[in-house]
Amino acid sequence: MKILRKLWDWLKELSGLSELIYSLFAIVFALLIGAILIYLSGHDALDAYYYLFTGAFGNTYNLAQTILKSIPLIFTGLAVAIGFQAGLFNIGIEGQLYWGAFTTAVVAVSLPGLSGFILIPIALLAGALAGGIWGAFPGYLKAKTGAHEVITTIMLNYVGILATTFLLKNFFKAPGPVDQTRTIPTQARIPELIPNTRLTWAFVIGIGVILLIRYLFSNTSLGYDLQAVGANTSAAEYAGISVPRITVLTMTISGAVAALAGGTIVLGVLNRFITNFSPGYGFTGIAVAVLGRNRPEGVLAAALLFGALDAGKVSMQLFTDIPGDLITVVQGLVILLVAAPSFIRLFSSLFGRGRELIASE
Amino acid sequence: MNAVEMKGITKIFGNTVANDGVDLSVEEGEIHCILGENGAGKTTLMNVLFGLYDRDGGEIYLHGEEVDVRKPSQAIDLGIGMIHQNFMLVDRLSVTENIVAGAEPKKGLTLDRKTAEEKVRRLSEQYGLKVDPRARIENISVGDQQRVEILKALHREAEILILDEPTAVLTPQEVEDLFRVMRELKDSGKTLIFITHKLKETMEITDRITILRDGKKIGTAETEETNPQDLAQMMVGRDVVLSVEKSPREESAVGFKVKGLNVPNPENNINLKDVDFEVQKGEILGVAGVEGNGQLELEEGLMGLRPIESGEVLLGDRDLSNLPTRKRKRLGVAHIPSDRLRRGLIADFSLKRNMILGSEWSKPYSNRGFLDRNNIVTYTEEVVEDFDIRGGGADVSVKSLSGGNQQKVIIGRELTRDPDLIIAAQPTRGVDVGAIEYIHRQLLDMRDEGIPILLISAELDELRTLSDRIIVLYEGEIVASVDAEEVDERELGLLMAGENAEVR
Amino acid sequence: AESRIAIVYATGGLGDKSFNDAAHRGILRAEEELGIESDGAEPSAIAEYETYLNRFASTRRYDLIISIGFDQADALTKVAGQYPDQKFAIVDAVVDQPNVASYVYSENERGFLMGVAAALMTTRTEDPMINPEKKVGVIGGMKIPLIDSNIAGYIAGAHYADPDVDVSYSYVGTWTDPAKGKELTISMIENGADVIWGAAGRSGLGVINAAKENDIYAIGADSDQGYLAPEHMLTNGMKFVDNTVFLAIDQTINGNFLPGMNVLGVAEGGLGYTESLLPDSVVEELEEVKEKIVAGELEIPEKVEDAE
Amino acid sequence: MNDVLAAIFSINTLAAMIRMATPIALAAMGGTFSERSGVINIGLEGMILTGAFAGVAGSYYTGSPWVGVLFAVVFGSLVAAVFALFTIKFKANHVVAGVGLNIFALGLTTWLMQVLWGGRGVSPDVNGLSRVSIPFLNKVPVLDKLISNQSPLVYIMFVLIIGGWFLLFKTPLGLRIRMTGERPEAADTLGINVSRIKYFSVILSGALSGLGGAYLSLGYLNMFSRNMSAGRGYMALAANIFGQWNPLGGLGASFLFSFSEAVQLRLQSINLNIANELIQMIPYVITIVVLAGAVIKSRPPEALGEHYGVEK
Ligand SMILES: Nc1ncnc2c1ncn2[C@@H]1O[C@H](COP(=O)(O)OP(=O)(O)OP(=O)(O)O)[C@@H](O)[C@H]1O
Ligand SMILES: Nc1ncnc2c1ncn2[C@@H]1O[C@H](COP(=O)(O)OP(=O)(O)OP(=O)(O)O)[C@@H](O)[C@H]1O
Ligand SMILES: [Mg+2]
Ligand SMILES: [Mg+2]
Repeated sequence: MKILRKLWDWLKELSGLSELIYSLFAIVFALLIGAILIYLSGHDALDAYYYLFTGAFGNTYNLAQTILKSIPLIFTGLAVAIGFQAGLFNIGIEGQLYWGAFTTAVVAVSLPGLSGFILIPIALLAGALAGGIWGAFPGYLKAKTGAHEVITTIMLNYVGILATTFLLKNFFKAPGPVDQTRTIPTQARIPELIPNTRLTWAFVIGIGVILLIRYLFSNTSLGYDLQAVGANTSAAEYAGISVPRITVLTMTISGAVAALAGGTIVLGVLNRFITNFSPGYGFTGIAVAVLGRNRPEGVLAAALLFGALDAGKVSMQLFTDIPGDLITVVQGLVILLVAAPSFIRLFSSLFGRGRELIASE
Repeated sequence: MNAVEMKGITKIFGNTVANDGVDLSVEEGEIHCILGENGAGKTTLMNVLFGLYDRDGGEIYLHGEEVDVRKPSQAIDLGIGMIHQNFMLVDRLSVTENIVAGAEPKKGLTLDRKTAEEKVRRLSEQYGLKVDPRARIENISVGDQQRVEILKALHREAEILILDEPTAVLTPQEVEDLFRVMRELKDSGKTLIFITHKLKETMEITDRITILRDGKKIGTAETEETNPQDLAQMMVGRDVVLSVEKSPREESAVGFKVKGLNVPNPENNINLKDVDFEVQKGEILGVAGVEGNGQLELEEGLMGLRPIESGEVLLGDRDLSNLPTRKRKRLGVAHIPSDRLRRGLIADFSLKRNMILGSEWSKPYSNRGFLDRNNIVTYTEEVVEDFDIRGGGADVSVKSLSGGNQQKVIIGRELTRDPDLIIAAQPTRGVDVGAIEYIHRQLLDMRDEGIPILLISAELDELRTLSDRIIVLYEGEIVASVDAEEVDERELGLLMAGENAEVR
Repeated sequence: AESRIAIVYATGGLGDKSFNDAAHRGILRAEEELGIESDGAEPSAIAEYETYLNRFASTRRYDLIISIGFDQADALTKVAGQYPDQKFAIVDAVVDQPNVASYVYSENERGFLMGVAAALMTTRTEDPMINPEKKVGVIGGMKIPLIDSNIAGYIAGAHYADPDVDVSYSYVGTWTDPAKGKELTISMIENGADVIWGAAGRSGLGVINAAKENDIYAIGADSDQGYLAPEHMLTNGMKFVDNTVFLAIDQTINGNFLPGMNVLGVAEGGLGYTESLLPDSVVEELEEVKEKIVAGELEIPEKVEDAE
Repeated sequence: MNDVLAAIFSINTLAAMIRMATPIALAAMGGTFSERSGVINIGLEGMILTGAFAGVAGSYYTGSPWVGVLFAVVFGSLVAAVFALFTIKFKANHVVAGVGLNIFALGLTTWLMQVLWGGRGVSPDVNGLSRVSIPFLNKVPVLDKLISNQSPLVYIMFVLIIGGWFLLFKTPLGLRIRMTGERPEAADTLGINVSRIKYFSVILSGALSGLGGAYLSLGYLNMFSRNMSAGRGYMALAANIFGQWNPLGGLGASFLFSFSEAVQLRLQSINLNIANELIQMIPYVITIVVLAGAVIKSRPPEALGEHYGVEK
């Protein structure tokens, strides 16, 4: 018994497994509450979850949909997490994402002669640059005037969305009744990763960026400075780190990563820029970031979870008449519960194992 | 009758047994000292008594009756007051607000500010604890803050007062003041528990002493029947040298020179004015002064952490005064900051990451912006070994280290930078005897290697043992420059008080 | 066997009391009258359209899959290409695929009718809800071409009926904020407008609310919104999406599937108005205008710039 | 040009400012209390939404809009209590819990709308609060237009803001709240019940936001519409920060924002030759410019976002 416990502790330590277990508990618990709600509204919860689950993981296509839906959240979640690591709360992801999408689309339609190998990276980088600049702006304001980034980024969301719409309408609109750019050339489309699933290599780009940021945090001097500013500004100053510079730089990186969410949607899914395409990826990104404990690998996991719920919701909506809003409720609950490990510990203590879990905090 | 009787108190944090079956009896009306090294468990024991921590075992009796204190509010109701090691004050609130919160006088629905201020004034007169009831905490000196802490307890009519290392941040005059107040409190019938690891103070003020080591009680002694050497031995568990020897030195070239330095600090209304001094190679120049007379401005001005108005800061013949902090570090200035948790360490970072704070862009820890793990770990392990940093290896978070070990991390880091100048501000604040001895030795070794050292300290003993010369800051100006050998503590104290400028 | 129909609504979702709800009514009517069965989906993002269309198409169970809303065009183009044997219909946009029947409206015609009605009303000062100023207004949800076509028609219609009438127009900036729609309406009322058309999705509910509160006339959009303000809803700019949906279903299951562009205007019965509170004389004039539109005698602008 | 000036300097614009500022100012004060006690409150949006919904449901089932208002306050407080439970007792990260709450509230209100009224867009019309005109003020030329003849909740808002300011800065409870947010351990060692103070403040923030929601759904319109808070919770958060965690400051910031919004709406219908999108940007740009120009040093409560009382 004791050996088992030792082994267990060791495993947990080794892999951060305990957090994973808490998170799984949270998800199960949220689903349970959701089931009660479904039951109360006069539907069959088992049926609902059957479709929810198969819709997310049932076959290759569905699994691909799960991943597909997680891609923008990987970028937006990561963008928020980067800000948090430096102690900055970037709520301006949405605006940065619009700039990314817009610029990527404009570049892609403006350079139709280039081959995909060159055009895709150029278009994405241009988008990242635009988003980076849009992110740097509130960073600069904060560094220069002390203007709180929460306020400025909220405002800049609206400004960014309106500004891209303005530019689109006045300079880049495709003929026709819809406010959108022309369709990007075929070679600018990010190729599919699994044929006929719409899942593209954008996911691989996402993983790449995750790894890159992970590396930035743990293995570079810049990442060190960024985290130092986030953890203790006074000590960072003491160390000679230029806090204003890191503030601007962090917001730039964060904005650039956010912009990739827009860029990959344009090149991978929509194949053009269209007004109002984002259902709030930026705001969900906040949830994804903090759910993932602001760590790159955590962001990936959280984004996949959200992707799965979204993909599952599609099936559930198609094949039952349970409203998708209930899944939104479940999503909210998952976030609340995962955010509160001690709740799960309290709950699991009812099942006996808990004491030990509590003690291991 | 014992005012406080604690029996077999045990408190465990994770894997640390902070208190291991500790007994403590404090007689009514005495000043009882709890003595112990950093991490011995003194604060923990008192936090248990005050209801901040739930004990894992043991009983508590007050005036012979068993009590079950689980919350500070219960302790307060039982007449216990505690002055915490880290002041429990809110910077942005006024002195009065800090004192009356939780037991506010009311007028109708409102807080009766006038009565409250009046009460604070009365209390402060009664016990000779001078403070301005309307001042904001962030604008008053540490000594004043200390007095506010005591007034907080008195306002709640505490009969048993716990003072957790109250002298660590005080100047000699302030310590004298505090001791006077403590005696007055004792005379008015209150019981005092006084925590320290300064032996001299213990001998001076207390009636009895309980010694803790590694969470265990080593013994209790009558103050009159013991001596510092024995106490040190009980605390540390081995013989300690209480004061280090300093080798004589010869005149040498000037290594560091400050000319006409002016550093304004509008927030606190302190201005460092026209400061001139030189430090020779292999010399320790002490800076004495009552806290808040420009020491912080000097320290931060020299490091580029605070904008200066005018002046030159010459390291060799290079003027640092317009360089960013990072550049000054690069040029060989090591800096032990006065506020270690706020400035010197990143509590959430691991030990090894803290070791490269400030040199994260420099070889060999960084290669064109990419960190070199191996070099960092090797370096960390060396420093841990050389400076005897206890509490875990390269990967522990420094948050979990005791104060003394945290200070060693900073000192280890800064002294191994191969510095051309050391600015050491309060290097032994809140550090125990064993560690003080060690840090002093290190600083003297650096001096003997020919490095100029600026030592800013509030500890007169420290200044006198380590410094070759001492300058005294008073209201932002240097009012005296004296030979450390030739000045005694009384004279220094007077200079610091700005009273007797002709002593020089 | 029974026919099965799938429908993918526009992102606003059901419950908008106008566009999507009208489509839903068409489905209900088809269920009742044609005995079909249906499944529906309410995407929350443009990127989801393709997912849903694809899901529906891949089951190969549906006789017809209907896309509601102009912004589904691209998703449908793609999916229709992938499933050449599946029949699709789209309302409010044109998809150039052999297996897609596209239904679009001449929105400016509807706007024109509403403009005429508004201009005729604002001079009827004997009506207690009408002020002496000759001002009317229109509020769009967002500045998109479809809405602008309505607004252009509205302006032209108003000026056609009475060149002196002042028309103000503005946009809420979102389809889903009735409070802001209301505030925008109030600002127009303060400026003297007494007939205001809200073509703004759920934000338009704020227009109706403001009209009620300030005792002026509101004009509804897409569906008959009269029940929301029986005493203030002058008329409704009807877009018979329900009929269109029903028509598409009916055509398909009766073997008359009509791929290509089907333009529905006033003449085709795709657009119209409700008599609601309109005085008889106004209705008469509207009927005349309607005839002219049907006869193609009127040149109605599609762009706001051209209407002013 | 005259039109433009008229749009900016008119009583109507100011009256519109007051109307639009009301829900934001209420929620901003909610944010102030919560954050003064140390709990970051991103959940204002969800609390407003819940309040708006509960208000309509209350009015729908009882026919009385005032019962609706009561419902809004009660349910706003209830979700805030859940939020408090998670952030204070279960030590959830405040930001995540807030985001979770917003998503939860959006899903729940939409779902309940379907359950109760069968549609997921808007509720049926219910009885809203009628405007009241104030006996004296309605005779004074300017004030009658400006502040008389507003929804009763507007007056209540003014009273509450002043009351909130008084509570926070003049009463013992206010002192305890501020102390808790600055340094909970200091409050604790003074025998102040830190979690009780936090629960109180967070629940109060829910009540106030709920009232703000009721203003939207009952005081302003008379129905509930999906996601009708439409970002006002985030604006309130910004107003709270802008206003230096002070109810009066929050009101001022809400005024600034709503004023520029009112101007924006008016400029649109003047048909200036300026792209609509650019006009719509005005409120946001003005806010940024004022914020950057004002050189306000935002200094949040010292212990904002931290948990207290982990180890005992
Ligand atoms: N304090 C700092 N804060 C943030 N980034 C820094 C800092 N110091 C250096 N960097 C980054 O590292 C890069 C290299 O700078 P570094 O100072 O190491 O160069 P250097 O050649 O040593 O310069 P110098 O000799 O002028 O000090 C810079 O471009 C910058 O991005
Ligand atoms: N809250 C806590 N969580 C975990 N460990 C703790 C906590 N408080 C104290 N400890 C550990 O318990 C031991 C005793 O600490 P304590 O603060 O009581 O020592 P101390 O004698 O007051 O030391 P110092 O002189 O440095 O103040 C130390 O090892 C410390 O790291
Ligand atoms: Mg100590
Ligand atoms: Mg201690």
